[in-house]
Amino acid sequence: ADKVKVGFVYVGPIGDHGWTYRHDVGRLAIEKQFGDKVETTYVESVSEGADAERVIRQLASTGHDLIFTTSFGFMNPTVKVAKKFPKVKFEHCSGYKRGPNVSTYLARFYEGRTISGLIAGKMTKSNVIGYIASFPIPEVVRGINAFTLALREVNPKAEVKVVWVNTWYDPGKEGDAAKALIDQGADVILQHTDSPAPAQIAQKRGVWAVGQASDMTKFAPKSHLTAIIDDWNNYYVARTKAVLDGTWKSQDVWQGLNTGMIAMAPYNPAIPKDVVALAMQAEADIKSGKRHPFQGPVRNQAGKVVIPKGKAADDKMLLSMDWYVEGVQGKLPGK
Amino acid sequence: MAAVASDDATARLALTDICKTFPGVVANDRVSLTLRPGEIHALLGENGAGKSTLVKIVYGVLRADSGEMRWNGQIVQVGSPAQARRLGIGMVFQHFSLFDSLTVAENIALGIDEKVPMRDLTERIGEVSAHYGLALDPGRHVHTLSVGERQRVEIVRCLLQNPSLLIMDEPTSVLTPQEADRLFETLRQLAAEGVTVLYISHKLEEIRALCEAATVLRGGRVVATCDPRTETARSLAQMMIGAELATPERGGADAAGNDRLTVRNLSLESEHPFGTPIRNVSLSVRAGEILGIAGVAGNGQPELLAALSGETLCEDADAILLDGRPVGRLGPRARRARGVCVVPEERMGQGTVPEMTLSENGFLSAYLRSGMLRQGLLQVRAMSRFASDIIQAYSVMAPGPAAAAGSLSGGNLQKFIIGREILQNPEILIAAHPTWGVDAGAAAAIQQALLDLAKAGAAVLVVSQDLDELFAISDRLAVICEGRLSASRLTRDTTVEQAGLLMGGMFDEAGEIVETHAA
Amino acid sequence: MDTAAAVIVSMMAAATPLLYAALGELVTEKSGVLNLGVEGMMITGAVTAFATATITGSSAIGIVAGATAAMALSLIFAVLTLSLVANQVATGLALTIFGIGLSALIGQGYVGTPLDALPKLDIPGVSDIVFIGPVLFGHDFLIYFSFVMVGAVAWFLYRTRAGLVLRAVGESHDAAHAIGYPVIGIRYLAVAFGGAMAGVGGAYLSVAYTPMWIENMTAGRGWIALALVVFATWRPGRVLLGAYLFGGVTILQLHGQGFGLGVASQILSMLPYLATILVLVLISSDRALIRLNAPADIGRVFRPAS
Amino acid sequence: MLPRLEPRSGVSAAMMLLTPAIAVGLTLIAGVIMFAALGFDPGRALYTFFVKPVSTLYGVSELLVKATPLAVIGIGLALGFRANVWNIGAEGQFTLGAICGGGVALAFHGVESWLVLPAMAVAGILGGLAWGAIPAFLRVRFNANEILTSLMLTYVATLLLSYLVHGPWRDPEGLNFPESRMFEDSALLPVILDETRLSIAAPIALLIVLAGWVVLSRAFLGFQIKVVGQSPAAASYAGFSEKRLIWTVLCVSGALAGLAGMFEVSGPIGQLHPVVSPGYGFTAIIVAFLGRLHPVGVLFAALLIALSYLGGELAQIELKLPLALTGVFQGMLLFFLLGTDVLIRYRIRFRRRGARIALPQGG
Ligand SMILES: Nc1ncnc2c1ncn2[C@@H]1O[C@H](COP(=O)(O)OP(=O)(O)OP(=O)(O)O)[C@@H](O)[C@H]1O
Ligand SMILES: Nc1ncnc2c1ncn2[C@@H]1O[C@H](COP(=O)(O)OP(=O)(O)OP(=O)(O)O)[C@@H](O)[C@H]1O
Ligand SMILES: [Mg+2]
Ligand SMILES: [Mg+2]
Repeated sequence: ADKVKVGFVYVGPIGDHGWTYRHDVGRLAIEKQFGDKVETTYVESVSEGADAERVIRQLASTGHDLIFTTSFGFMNPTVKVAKKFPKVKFEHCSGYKRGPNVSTYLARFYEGRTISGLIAGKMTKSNVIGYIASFPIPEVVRGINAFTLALREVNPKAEVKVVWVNTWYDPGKEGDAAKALIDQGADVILQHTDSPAPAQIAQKRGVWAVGQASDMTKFAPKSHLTAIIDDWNNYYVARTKAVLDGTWKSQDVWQGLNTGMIAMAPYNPAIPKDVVALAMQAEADIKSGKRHPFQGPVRNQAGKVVIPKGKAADDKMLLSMDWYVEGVQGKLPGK
Repeated sequence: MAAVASDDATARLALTDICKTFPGVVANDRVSLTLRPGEIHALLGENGAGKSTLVKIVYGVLRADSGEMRWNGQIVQVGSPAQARRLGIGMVFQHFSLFDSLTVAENIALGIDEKVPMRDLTERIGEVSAHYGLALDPGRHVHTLSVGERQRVEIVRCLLQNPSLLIMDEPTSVLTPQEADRLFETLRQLAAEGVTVLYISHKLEEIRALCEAATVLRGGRVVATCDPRTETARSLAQMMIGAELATPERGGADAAGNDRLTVRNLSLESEHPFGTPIRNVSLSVRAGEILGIAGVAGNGQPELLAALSGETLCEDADAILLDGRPVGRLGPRARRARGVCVVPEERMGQGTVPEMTLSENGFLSAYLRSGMLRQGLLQVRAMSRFASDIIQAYSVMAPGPAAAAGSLSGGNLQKFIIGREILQNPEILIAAHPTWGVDAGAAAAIQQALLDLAKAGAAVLVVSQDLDELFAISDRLAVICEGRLSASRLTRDTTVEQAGLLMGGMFDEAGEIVETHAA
Repeated sequence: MDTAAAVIVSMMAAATPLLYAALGELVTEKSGVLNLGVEGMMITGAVTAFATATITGSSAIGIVAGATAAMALSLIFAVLTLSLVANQVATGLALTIFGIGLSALIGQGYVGTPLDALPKLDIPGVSDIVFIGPVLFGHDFLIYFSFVMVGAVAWFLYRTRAGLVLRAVGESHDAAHAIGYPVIGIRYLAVAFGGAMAGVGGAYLSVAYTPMWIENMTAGRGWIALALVVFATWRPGRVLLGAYLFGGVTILQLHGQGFGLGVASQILSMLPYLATILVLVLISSDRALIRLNAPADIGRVFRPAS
Repeated sequence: MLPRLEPRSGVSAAMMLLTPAIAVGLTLIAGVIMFAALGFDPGRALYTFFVKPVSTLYGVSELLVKATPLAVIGIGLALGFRANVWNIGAEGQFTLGAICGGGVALAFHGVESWLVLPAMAVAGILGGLAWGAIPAFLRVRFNANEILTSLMLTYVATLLLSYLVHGPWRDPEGLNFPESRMFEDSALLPVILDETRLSIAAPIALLIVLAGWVVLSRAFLGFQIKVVGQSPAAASYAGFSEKRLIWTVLCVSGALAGLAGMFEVSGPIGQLHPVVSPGYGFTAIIVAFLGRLHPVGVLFAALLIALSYLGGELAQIELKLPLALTGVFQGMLLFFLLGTDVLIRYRIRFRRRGARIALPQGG
């Protein structure tokens, strides 16, 4: 048979060392796995405006069988093009609109935030954690909240300071935000942005950092506690295989530690053994479903119980989360 | 036309068969010229005859296409102005080569090649200024200087290099008679010290008074050499244009009618940060007369002209009256609609847009003339007809209405502007420096046009630095100095000396001459 | 470190790349040339510096290489605009497109590679003095060198003959040509200097500020640098002021968020831009100052008759 | 034998038309060398860049979709640049147009009326106009340089849009994701070619080009703009108010950019997003200059630049050519286009210097 052609639409350059870079690693995994049975294509730095639809359509009309569109802003264009090309399979990352030939998929990054929260709670001395956030969207807010809940579980006195940088990656600005947070007393820096700059700054200033998207250890070997790694390889390989086998079906996938769609980078040897044990246990519990990152009771900033005791947040609530839990300082922008 | 060989031996500079072509123009056509040490030599010619081109070749700004240049008997090729300066050639440019935002000292430092520390330079500027009577303040920024002062900067810059040849391209168009006299003193002093002066000017009387030899160019060729002291201004002019020169004819001067344009106690800050404010100026111009306003450049003429044309609005509408009605708050367009036409100071860039065609430039100030503008759209055919009319009526040498204004020579452009304004049948014409830098033939034509206009009943106000011109055409004369205007006097009752005093600011609150020099 | 000192220290680092690029552009503009390609030159400088530093293991060589590469790019601009009299605005923009593409091409193999940061000047004891210690000491040499460059550019422009000639060329190329200065040659040098400085600014980002290579890592700083030259009314001292003001407000708004200022972060992020406009408005009313400092012939084509 | 530039006596009309062809020719040659050196099939690469994108009707329609905002903005900028008004903030004015036009669409959500679109257009125009009027005001009143103010306002506009779609204007059914509702049909531009995204924006853009042409070549306003740009003193002498013209061109170019922004969100995008422009406002500056500030030139430049973007995308898809190479290639194309323009006013002469002049001695 003909080769299966797999196309990717990226929002950034593959050289961003973050979001897009990780997706491209996934693409290469497909090539590695299936060799000449597949051909992969990517278009990088596609603007989320009018260009997206054209690029997706170009891919669809040039014989691609499976197209991954890897940014939220590609959701509507993907759905639109999918209607015109019913034989082509589409996979949209991070959105919520599906169709007979449109799947959605996303990783439960917040599970990794829970692990980071436990470690940070144990490692902080100042009880101030700095959190560099990109844009006030549910995914980022969810991460902040999951982190804060775990943090205060082990260290009720700890608080989280959030700085929004309004960019996914601008190393200079991310670094500046890290400096500002450290200057305000933070001794662990979290980031929901892509570049290793915050980790570098943390190391320079002698505080801890948790990386994002890739293992950033080599950028800050001393400070890098761990990182939440995006790992799309298995998913991309599986979906390609489904197309090869003719078993592809539209689905909604939101996977976390259990399938390895996210993974924790190696823990820094400087983390005490008991803390590592705590983290590993939490990892195992989340995988097994014993632990839910949003297990009630969860209070919001006003102290009101939002998730009652004995219940956990459902996916709908998680997907649209736009409030802070207790322990996060400051107001959520736009609220 | 080879130079005489025996001359060459003693000559400081000998040019043989210099040729220079610009696309479409032969600017210099086998020009030969010999200059002796200590000689003041005039270079004459109409606008565009090739004078500036020739001296730029000598100074190394331009390269000749062919020809030979000998300096003190040696064949040389001057590749750059720096090389020319090293040989001992200095030049004062027709269009000043000064930098407005730099100081006098910095400007001078730029024009000399040795590296002199600023402090020493300031000292040397002082010495040279004192020696030749050219007062200068080294610390001032050039844009704060009057045109006359700027020229001093250029001259001092040359003199600091101890040149043995000094080239001056139209230096006196901006000086008072007294200042011009002082410059001539300086030049004679230099000549006596052995310096050769090559002097370009359209002012033939000056040349007769100053120069001992003259070379006349026409169309890029040498057409005559003579001793100007034995010629008349008229004969010199005829050599330049190669034809009879018409003298302006005055009409009945006493036929003046009612006040058309009146200015009452006008005071105005300059819009330009370093301009001259206008102080309490009053004047009136009557129908059928020409009022001349003399004055050295930089004494508020641009500000006064801007106020009269409406480019600057007055605080008070009553400060300017047209036929008794206040117009001080009206802009140029509204004043044009009331019959005011203006010939501006700068012909290139103000009076015309160099890149635009003559049609468009005709339209520039005459857009209110019926037929050229309809419903916000330009009427191309009417514009072209208007430009053709100007070209014909004022014998403008131009290929046609589609020629770019920038391609015209200065004199022809000036004739075009004058024609454009006069063909609008102005009731009041305000003309600034109508013949500045214009050759004798064109100047005569322009002056005649102004006289004819007044004769036909228009009120004409001429602002000029050329006293000869004002004496030739104006009925009454007033002088502007440091933003103040003297009372007007009948021209025929005024002497050049009196005018000179007024130009030096020797008048009181009432605008009358103060004869005694204050202690 | 107390907060004030901390803000100042962060501000210095944030301002330094802007300062280098803007100082270079200032010299270019003073000679009468407007090069809008600063972003493209900066990013090329950044990637070249990073790659070279990685290969050679020397940040210093990297910085020199970054400056050289950006200078080479600026020479393309110079050939087009000075020798071939192309439009400067358009050519500068084209240079930015070209530079961004070129940098991505060069940088392909360097994404995700760490690099040691530039060493800092650390004087034990002295660096610990309250406020003064951190503000005056403990920076990398490029920060100190940026001050040297501000002084050097001011000294060059206002105290040396060559600087005088450069200003003269920018003020009136016709007059400068008439007196005999090689206008185009001088402008080539000024453009090259501007390129080299933009390269150093880019190199600062990739080897000192955040030692890494990531595509588009200059993130619009070249544009800010261009704006700062106008803001500074073409005076070196004011470029310093402008870069520090811009860097300062950027850092302050981040601090403001950290302190829990209840304003949307997008609104806070607007502050550096609004502050720059505000200050520009305040200083622009003095027309005489601008007239004295703005190069009158900026952006105009010069082609000598010869 | 040194090549020298020698000024022509006027502009060469032949070269006006010929230089773009020469530039494209040179780009092709350089492209062949570059692609071959990097191991790509040059013939296929060039075909993919310049021909493939427009080999189908759909491709042509997409070319027009992409060129429309560039042309509309470019016309406005060309007017401004002619008057020496350096509006480099069209990107911000475009964004404001999108915000205001989109805001109207959201406000009339659920209202089915033919009035919605005109109201959006008016709002978009006013939004862009307002964003252009700020630099105009600051320049006229405070003498503040519009290069800086318009550029800074671009960042402010982008952040404002981000604020709105992340906050107050979020789609209430959108799970708090950063985007507005999809616009209703009544708020979408009618498509004029089935199965494509080609909307009435394209013919309107063509009308704007024509209007720009009439304004610049025939209208009194255009005349005033040219005079003020070429000789401010002449403009003042003629009685054309520079201040009024600054206001006019900044408002017009802002309004056109705003209209383009409104076209973009009510056309191909169909909602408000944090990102509405892939840098149209900046690209349009190049378009304006490549078009030699002439409306017809702007039209062709917009098409050429749009083609180079489409070609870049296809080259990634079909040839696996990295995007970086597209940038380099585009840069080269622009360099050649700008560089060959010299031939309009100059001719190249090969001539030995000083052939007939005596050799230097001493001095
Ligand atoms: N750079 C140039 N390019 C093209 N033509 C030129 C150039 N410079 C001078 N010309 C032309 O050469 C001729 C001689 O000009 P030049 O300036 O030498 O005249 P001039 O005698 O000094 O005139 P004026 O009395 O007006 O100063 C004119 O026709 C002029 O238009
Ligand atoms: N015209 C000049 N002549 C000599 N030196 C100068 C001149 N202008 C500036 N300098 C020197 O260069 C230094 C920096 O120059 P710059 O023009 O940036 O000054 P500044 O500090 O911005 O001053 P200002 O407040 O006047 O704008 C000044 O401190 C001064 O020593
Ligand atoms: Mg001359
Ligand atoms: Mg003359």
